[in-house]
Amino acid sequence: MINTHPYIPNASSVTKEMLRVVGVRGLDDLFVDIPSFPFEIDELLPEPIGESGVKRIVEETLSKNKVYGTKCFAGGGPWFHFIPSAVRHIISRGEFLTSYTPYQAEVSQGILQAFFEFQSLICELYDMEVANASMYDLSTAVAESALLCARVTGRKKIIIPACLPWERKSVIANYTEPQGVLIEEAPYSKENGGVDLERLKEVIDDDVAGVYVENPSFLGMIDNGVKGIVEISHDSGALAVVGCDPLSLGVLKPPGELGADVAVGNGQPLGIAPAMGGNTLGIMACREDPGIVRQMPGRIVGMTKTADGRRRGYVLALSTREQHIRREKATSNICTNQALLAVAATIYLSMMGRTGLASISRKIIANTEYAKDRMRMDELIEPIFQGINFRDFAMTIKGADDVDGKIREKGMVGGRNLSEDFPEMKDGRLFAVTEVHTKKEIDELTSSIHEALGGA
Amino acid sequence: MINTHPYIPNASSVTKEMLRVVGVRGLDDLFVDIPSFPFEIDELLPEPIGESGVKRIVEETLSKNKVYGTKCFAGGGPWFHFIPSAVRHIISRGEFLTSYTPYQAEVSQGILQAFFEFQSLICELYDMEVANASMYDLSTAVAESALLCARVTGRKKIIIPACLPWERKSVIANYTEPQGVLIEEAPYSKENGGVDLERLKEVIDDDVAGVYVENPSFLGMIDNGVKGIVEISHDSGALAVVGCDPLSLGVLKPPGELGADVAVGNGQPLGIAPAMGGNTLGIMACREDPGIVRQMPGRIVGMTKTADGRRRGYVLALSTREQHIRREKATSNICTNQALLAVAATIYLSMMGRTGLASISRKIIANTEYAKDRMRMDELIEPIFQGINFRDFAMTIKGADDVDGKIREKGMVGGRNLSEDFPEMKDGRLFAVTEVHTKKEIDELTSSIHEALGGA
Amino acid sequence: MYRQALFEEPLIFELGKAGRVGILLNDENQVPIEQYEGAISKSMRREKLNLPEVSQVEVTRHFTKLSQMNWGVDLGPYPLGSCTMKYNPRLNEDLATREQVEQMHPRQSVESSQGSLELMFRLERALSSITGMDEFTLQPAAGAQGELTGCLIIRKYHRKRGDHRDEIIIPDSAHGTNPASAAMAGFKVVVVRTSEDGYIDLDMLKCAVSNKTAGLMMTNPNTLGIFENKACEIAEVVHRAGGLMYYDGANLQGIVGRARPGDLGFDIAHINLHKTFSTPHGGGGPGAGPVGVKEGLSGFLPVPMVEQKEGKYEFNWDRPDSIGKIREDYGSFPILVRAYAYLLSMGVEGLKLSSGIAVLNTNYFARKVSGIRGFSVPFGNAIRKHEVVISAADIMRETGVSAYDISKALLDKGLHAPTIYFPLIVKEALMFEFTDAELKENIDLYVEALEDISQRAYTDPSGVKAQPKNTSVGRLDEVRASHPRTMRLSYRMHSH
Amino acid sequence: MYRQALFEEPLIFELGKAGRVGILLNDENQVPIEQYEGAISKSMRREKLNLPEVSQVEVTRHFTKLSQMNWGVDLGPYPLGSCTMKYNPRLNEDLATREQVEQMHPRQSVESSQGSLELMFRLERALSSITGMDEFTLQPAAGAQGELTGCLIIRKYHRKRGDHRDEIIIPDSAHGTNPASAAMAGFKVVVVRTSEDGYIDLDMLKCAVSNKTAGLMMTNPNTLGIFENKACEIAEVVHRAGGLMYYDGANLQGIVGRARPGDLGFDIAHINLHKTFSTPHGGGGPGAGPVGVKEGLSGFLPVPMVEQKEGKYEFNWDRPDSIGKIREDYGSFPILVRAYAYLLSMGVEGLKLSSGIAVLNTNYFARKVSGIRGFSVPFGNAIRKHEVVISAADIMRETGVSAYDISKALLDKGLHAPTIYFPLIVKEALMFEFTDAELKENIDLYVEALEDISQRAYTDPSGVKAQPKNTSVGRLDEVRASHPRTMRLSYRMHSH
Ligand SMILES: Cc1ncc(COP(=O)(O)O)c(C=O)c1O
Ligand SMILES: Cc1ncc(COP(=O)(O)O)c(C=O)c1O
Repeated sequence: MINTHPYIPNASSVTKEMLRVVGVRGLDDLFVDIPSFPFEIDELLPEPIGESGVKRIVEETLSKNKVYGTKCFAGGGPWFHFIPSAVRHIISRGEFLTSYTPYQAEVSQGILQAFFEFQSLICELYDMEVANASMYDLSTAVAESALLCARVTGRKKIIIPACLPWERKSVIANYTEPQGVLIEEAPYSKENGGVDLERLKEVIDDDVAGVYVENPSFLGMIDNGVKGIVEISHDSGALAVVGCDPLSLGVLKPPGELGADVAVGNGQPLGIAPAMGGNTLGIMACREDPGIVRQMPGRIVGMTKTADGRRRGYVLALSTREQHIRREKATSNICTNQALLAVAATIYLSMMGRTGLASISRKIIANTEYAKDRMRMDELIEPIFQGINFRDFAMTIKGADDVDGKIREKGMVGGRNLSEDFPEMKDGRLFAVTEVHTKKEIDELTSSIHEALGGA
Repeated sequence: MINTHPYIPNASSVTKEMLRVVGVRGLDDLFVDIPSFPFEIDELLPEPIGESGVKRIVEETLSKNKVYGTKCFAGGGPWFHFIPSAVRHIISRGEFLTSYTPYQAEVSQGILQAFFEFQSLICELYDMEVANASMYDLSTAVAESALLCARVTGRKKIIIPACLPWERKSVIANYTEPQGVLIEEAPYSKENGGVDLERLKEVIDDDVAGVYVENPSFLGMIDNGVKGIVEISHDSGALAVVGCDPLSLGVLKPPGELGADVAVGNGQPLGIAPAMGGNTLGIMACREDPGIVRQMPGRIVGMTKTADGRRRGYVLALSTREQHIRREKATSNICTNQALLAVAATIYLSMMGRTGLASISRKIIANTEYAKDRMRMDELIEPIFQGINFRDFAMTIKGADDVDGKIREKGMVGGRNLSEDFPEMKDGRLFAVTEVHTKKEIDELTSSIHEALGGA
Repeated sequence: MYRQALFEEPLIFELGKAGRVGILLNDENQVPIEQYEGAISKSMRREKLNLPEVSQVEVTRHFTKLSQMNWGVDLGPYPLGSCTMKYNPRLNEDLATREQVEQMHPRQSVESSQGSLELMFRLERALSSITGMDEFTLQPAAGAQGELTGCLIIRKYHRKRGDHRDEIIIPDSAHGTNPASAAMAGFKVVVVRTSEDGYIDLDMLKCAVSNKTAGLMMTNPNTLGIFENKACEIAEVVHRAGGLMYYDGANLQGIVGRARPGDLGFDIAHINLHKTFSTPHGGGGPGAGPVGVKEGLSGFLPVPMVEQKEGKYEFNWDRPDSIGKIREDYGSFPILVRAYAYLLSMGVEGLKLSSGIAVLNTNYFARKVSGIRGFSVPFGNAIRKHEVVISAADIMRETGVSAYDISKALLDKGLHAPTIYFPLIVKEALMFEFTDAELKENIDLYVEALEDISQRAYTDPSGVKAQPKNTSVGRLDEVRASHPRTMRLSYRMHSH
Repeated sequence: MYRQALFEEPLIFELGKAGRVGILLNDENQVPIEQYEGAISKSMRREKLNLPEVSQVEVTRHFTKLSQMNWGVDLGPYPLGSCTMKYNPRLNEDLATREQVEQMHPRQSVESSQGSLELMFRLERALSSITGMDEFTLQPAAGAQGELTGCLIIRKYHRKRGDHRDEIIIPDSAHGTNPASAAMAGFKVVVVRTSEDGYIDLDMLKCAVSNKTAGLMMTNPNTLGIFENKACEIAEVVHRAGGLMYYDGANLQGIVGRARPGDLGFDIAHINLHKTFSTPHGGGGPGAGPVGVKEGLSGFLPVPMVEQKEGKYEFNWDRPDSIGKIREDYGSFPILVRAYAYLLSMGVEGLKLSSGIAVLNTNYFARKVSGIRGFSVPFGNAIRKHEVVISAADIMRETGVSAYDISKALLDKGLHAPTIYFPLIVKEALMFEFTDAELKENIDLYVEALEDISQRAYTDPSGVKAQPKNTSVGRLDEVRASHPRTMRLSYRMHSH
């Protein structure tokens, strides 16, 4: 039995005195009310391992990973975007890292202001008035938006683009199905991959609470039809939920300008590392419509004043929407969210600023279009859709499975296999290039694909 | 010509207004008093490179390094000791990292207290009363101690062990020679590598200002004779300067107890990474003898009170010793020192604490003795000296050059070549093992050496 | 004396000047951007973007200053009950931010991700073993999402049996996420009362169960910090009625290493890795809420699951009964790395020590605080586990000083307040949880502080109500922030 | 409003309890320690070790709290003249702490250290090119050690020629390290005066040089911030007398990218990488003070030097005239990495912009401040470069408020004070250097603050003298700390 540990200060000479105050003889006496079921925990050593040993063990395990980093060109997210060093340094500061949800506003102004700035930056980016201080990820943001639409309109059907990955559809269904909210898919145009407006008009009816559309789409297509989709939705009394990549918004029209009622996004590109898909940040914002705002899920920080009216301050606002007050009638069950990553995004957006963000958007589009052009190979490699891409682009590659392997031999990871999500896209691969890729790196990718196909 | 940069905020819309206040038209007008010699800087690009590009370029260069880390067993320092993760996190905090020498004490209590704690921890460890807040490295600490001895005694000769690496001797000479202080070497015993007491007695005379001895010695030998050396020194009116590895002091008698007047050390083992030998920390401490204290070089922090006497505080003390006041009569020219690494050592020692430091010392001795025993091979591999070693140990290995290469093929770095410093130690190699090495890793080292020599 | 740092720091939008940049994107060997400038049609081009224009210097300073105006465990006690604010070891941060973690892509081959898979596999096994469950999914993003996952499993379990049960029973002391999650999974919530001695009212429970009962959600120790010693009986009642038992692991700290939900009759359990397993809260997240189930329910877990075959690890997607996905990809991987490192650092003995000292800290505090005028420890004398709920109802009645006021007065002493007004069943509740990471010295400071506040409440209540003074701002107008007329939820709403 | 954080934080020795540990050393697969317990003879064994016994939680909190009671560039302006407190880019921190930097051992083979060598080689070339020198050593630990290195080179140069010159000429405005370094290298120091217009008194210099003159050390811009426009003439005087010209690069910021010491007649120069090249000061170090020389002096540089041969980098130890070593190993490698990254981030244009804006900031400030009652800008109207020295002699005379008092009053506004009482030739000196990293907004705050302080000095001098109030402690008794009777230089001295 051990009696000291670096993380447990009172396991020391003070234990005895404290036991005396409590009036028991040993720690075990504090657990006499627990029924005893003997058990063993085989997967752990009985004794603690010291810091140096734990480091070695975990590093040994992790060393079985191969790090491709920016040599991984798989599309569909997460992505390898540039992360300013200052982001990590700031979010590692103990005052942010080791803080809890700021229930005591007076000693938590720092992170409250950071959240307020996050909300504000998201609002500017998406052209909305209200944003929450994070959802788990894009999928749950879409799912919660669907529920919001249903609550606001009292209707029970949501239209989503057919062109979403299976995971996202599955998450949405897990949130909507228990509420009796039905999901219908809007077919995509075989030509440009966007939602087919005509067919949308056919599908939509009085039961539709909301229409969800992404721009750029999951397959990276910039969709000129979003405004039309929003109009069709509004015409039939549904809300429009628009999903946008935040980095695309340095150049593309924001959801607000397109008429969206709710905007969602995947915040990972904003200064957050891919980490096996484990660092997610769901963005959710809406118009300043009291009916919608009241139905928002998640934490929202508001600006206020000190009781004496003299100074500005920040507090958690509108908590009557939330589970800790409203319980089963809450707008959502979300409690712990992705706060620190929202702070990372805040630092990222502050540092990028107006010109930085616009440059990054432009750079990504240039790199993507360049990569797509370079990758083409008559009869062997073709874009699946016609149009302009942002970061992600879908290609049909003859004998794609073989090509995947050959690229891997060159130390790269090729495109995401689309045939799993979209059987009609046999040999389809979704690639992504970002602003971190040099021309040379893009050329290396494309030439190794060409080589694999026996080309130049 | 660029007109903006992330590190230069006023290169922006405010430049113009400021130029107007100054009354010039452009930045170049501020330099009209400089004679113009046209030049080019070919080694830099004209334009700045963005963060992402700099990262890639530097990482590409650094990737040409092979990281052996703890698979490097070269002795003589620096060493791969365990570094608690918290050390880096704390010294990376902007308030420490980006601060200057604490001239304004009232806003700098944090680092002043940390320096005071550094001094205090060093004093406890070395059994001294006064320590400064760091020297550049061990060599300069020894050199400055030699000068101190000369100033205190008014004498002009310093005895150092013959058994020091050439670099250290060279540094000492560079500091002492201009002052007319002569260095003499005390021969070492061929048996145990320690300073030969009898021969020391022969060398020492009335001109000797100080005697320097190391324990453990440069070759890792624990020297039972230190107390005797100190006595011999004192008997002839010289000061005794004792150099000790700080980690050995968890178990070994400290300089103070051995009678030293001045203690020095290499602080790198205290939570500081080897970094190509570029992260050095010189330790220097002394007895509470006003004559000696007044001759100490470097910054020293003192505890004081607020002017109103109510609270404790810390300030730079005894600055009349220093160059900024005393100029050419100063005790040293040192200004910028190794402050942040002293803070690292402070955190390290705090975290290790009484029991941790003792355990680490014991562990290192056990690992060293084990490694030495395992490495022996009749007629082929023998320790150069008899005795107990701390971390470093010198072995004669038949055909050492070949063995070095073979070890390297196994992904390890073998011992430091001693024949360069000590021609008499042909085929001599100085190894080091620390507390981070597992039995298995030590066994791997020894068996690959044995293998190289055709043994089991 | 304590004083929090104060900088009157403007919003990032109020900093900066035209033309300043925080980052340069210049690089060598670039695709020429100009060539693609026309690619986006005018109708899709954005015209204005109102982001700040700030230099990197300003950004770094801004957030450094903000951070100093924020409390964290790194500064002192953070005894929020039900939140288990432990020490967050920096080793775990270093490991979780290694390249082999951060630079991994979920679409790499499993061959090239064996390290990640092995770590997830080992963590999954360890969690199963610690909780007495048979299999865990690591996917849920937090405790609440774990609850939803669990409820969806309960739903699917019954559906699959053709049994359309639609009620979940939840004690009145439960955390708000429990009813909220149950409702999101389509269930009606049936509340059972806590009896006067602090346990679930077993009689009421017996009345509440029926053939509509899909399951019961509870945490044990409950939110009063009391171990429900009739846990097995409760499980029997629910099971007999055909329901499943869901364990909210938010309070696992109280028993970890000493009792296992799986042995106590629970079928499903989530664990908040950001509580008992010491991963940082980061101001509210990210966390992770793995969900474990007993064997019969394994098939319902989200896909994919990590499995081991002949020394290799792989993802198994082929689980036909699975509820599918609850989140894209595999879970909060960097959080999982931290939790795994923590478990190695503790070992079984360490976990036991952790719950032991956490419980000792609570009872030491409870003992000391119960003698202070105006404070009481409601719901009987049972030994508390990791947390204890104090009532300030007497002080409130006698002096007008509320739990809210007391929390603010604590802040002034450099002591973060406990959770207040939760659980709802305690009036003027102050819910303290010191965790295993807190020092006796600091617990004593709380006792002294509460003594002092109590005394001042009885002598100078308005003085207490005027606190805090030493925090970076004084008491804030919380109503203003949510009132439709004064509500400012973004800079845009503020500046319009 | 500004208020620095305040925690009444005891010394680490006053924290902790018996039995607490900050680190565990337990590990798998260890050599059995017990077996070697007897190895050390009793006479060499230490008996007691009075180190703290603190948990990791306490250590982390202790130093986090201390850090909040410390000023840094990350919090705001740090206009210490002669210290060039720039922004410290975090990218450079990340690069300097990579494994390929920290985990390198100097005794690895050069083949396995090509990355380090290449980086040193490139940095060496860049520094040579920026300063107009021919070759640089990267070895010196700081500026002062660079000076010593330079002086040793001067010494050896003359010795080698059989010329035992023993005087170094230094202006009275010089930094203390210059005379101290010269003295350490065995030279007598001959001081030349600064004339009223702020330049070296050329006539006096001409009288001072002789056949004993080993060299002259100066910084340019000088410590008044004025560019010595007769630099070339000075060099000629010294050279003609047979002396060498040493450039103290501490003020390179004032001309970087626009003029090169090598072109101005200097033979030897050091650069403080922790000033002009933005590496952090870390509370006083570590820094780096590379020394460059003109071709004829290359042979004297410390060994080893990095050289390139057929695309490979190697160390050259074979330089028979070398002064040997000034420090073990090759220099502050992690600092070198930072400086190199900084240079890439700037490019030539960036360096030029940096000196341009730094000088603009100074002159903007000088212009504004010169109108404030009681402050003057002594030594003529020459355009200042990177720094300016203000005199508060008038205020002192008229109100008794000193430069010291003014510095403390600035602290109260959240503005770090400038360097005070240096250079020695200015009475009540306040030496401001804003660097290229400071914002106009903050410079304006200084102007306002000095206006306010001036006004208060003339109306309420004792009020000013009672400052600061908003810092974590009030004014400290500096005399007490150095007085033999009250001096406490360690916990041991304090507690005895
Ligand atoms: C008892 C209890 N259950 C559930 C939760 C929700 O967990 P999470 O915040 O991880 O979603 C909490 C969180 O505070 C809790 O205390
Ligand atoms: C003008 C001048 N010279 C020399 C130095 C000494 O440099 P270092 O502190 O790097 O030793 C300084 C440092 O402040 C300085 O300002």
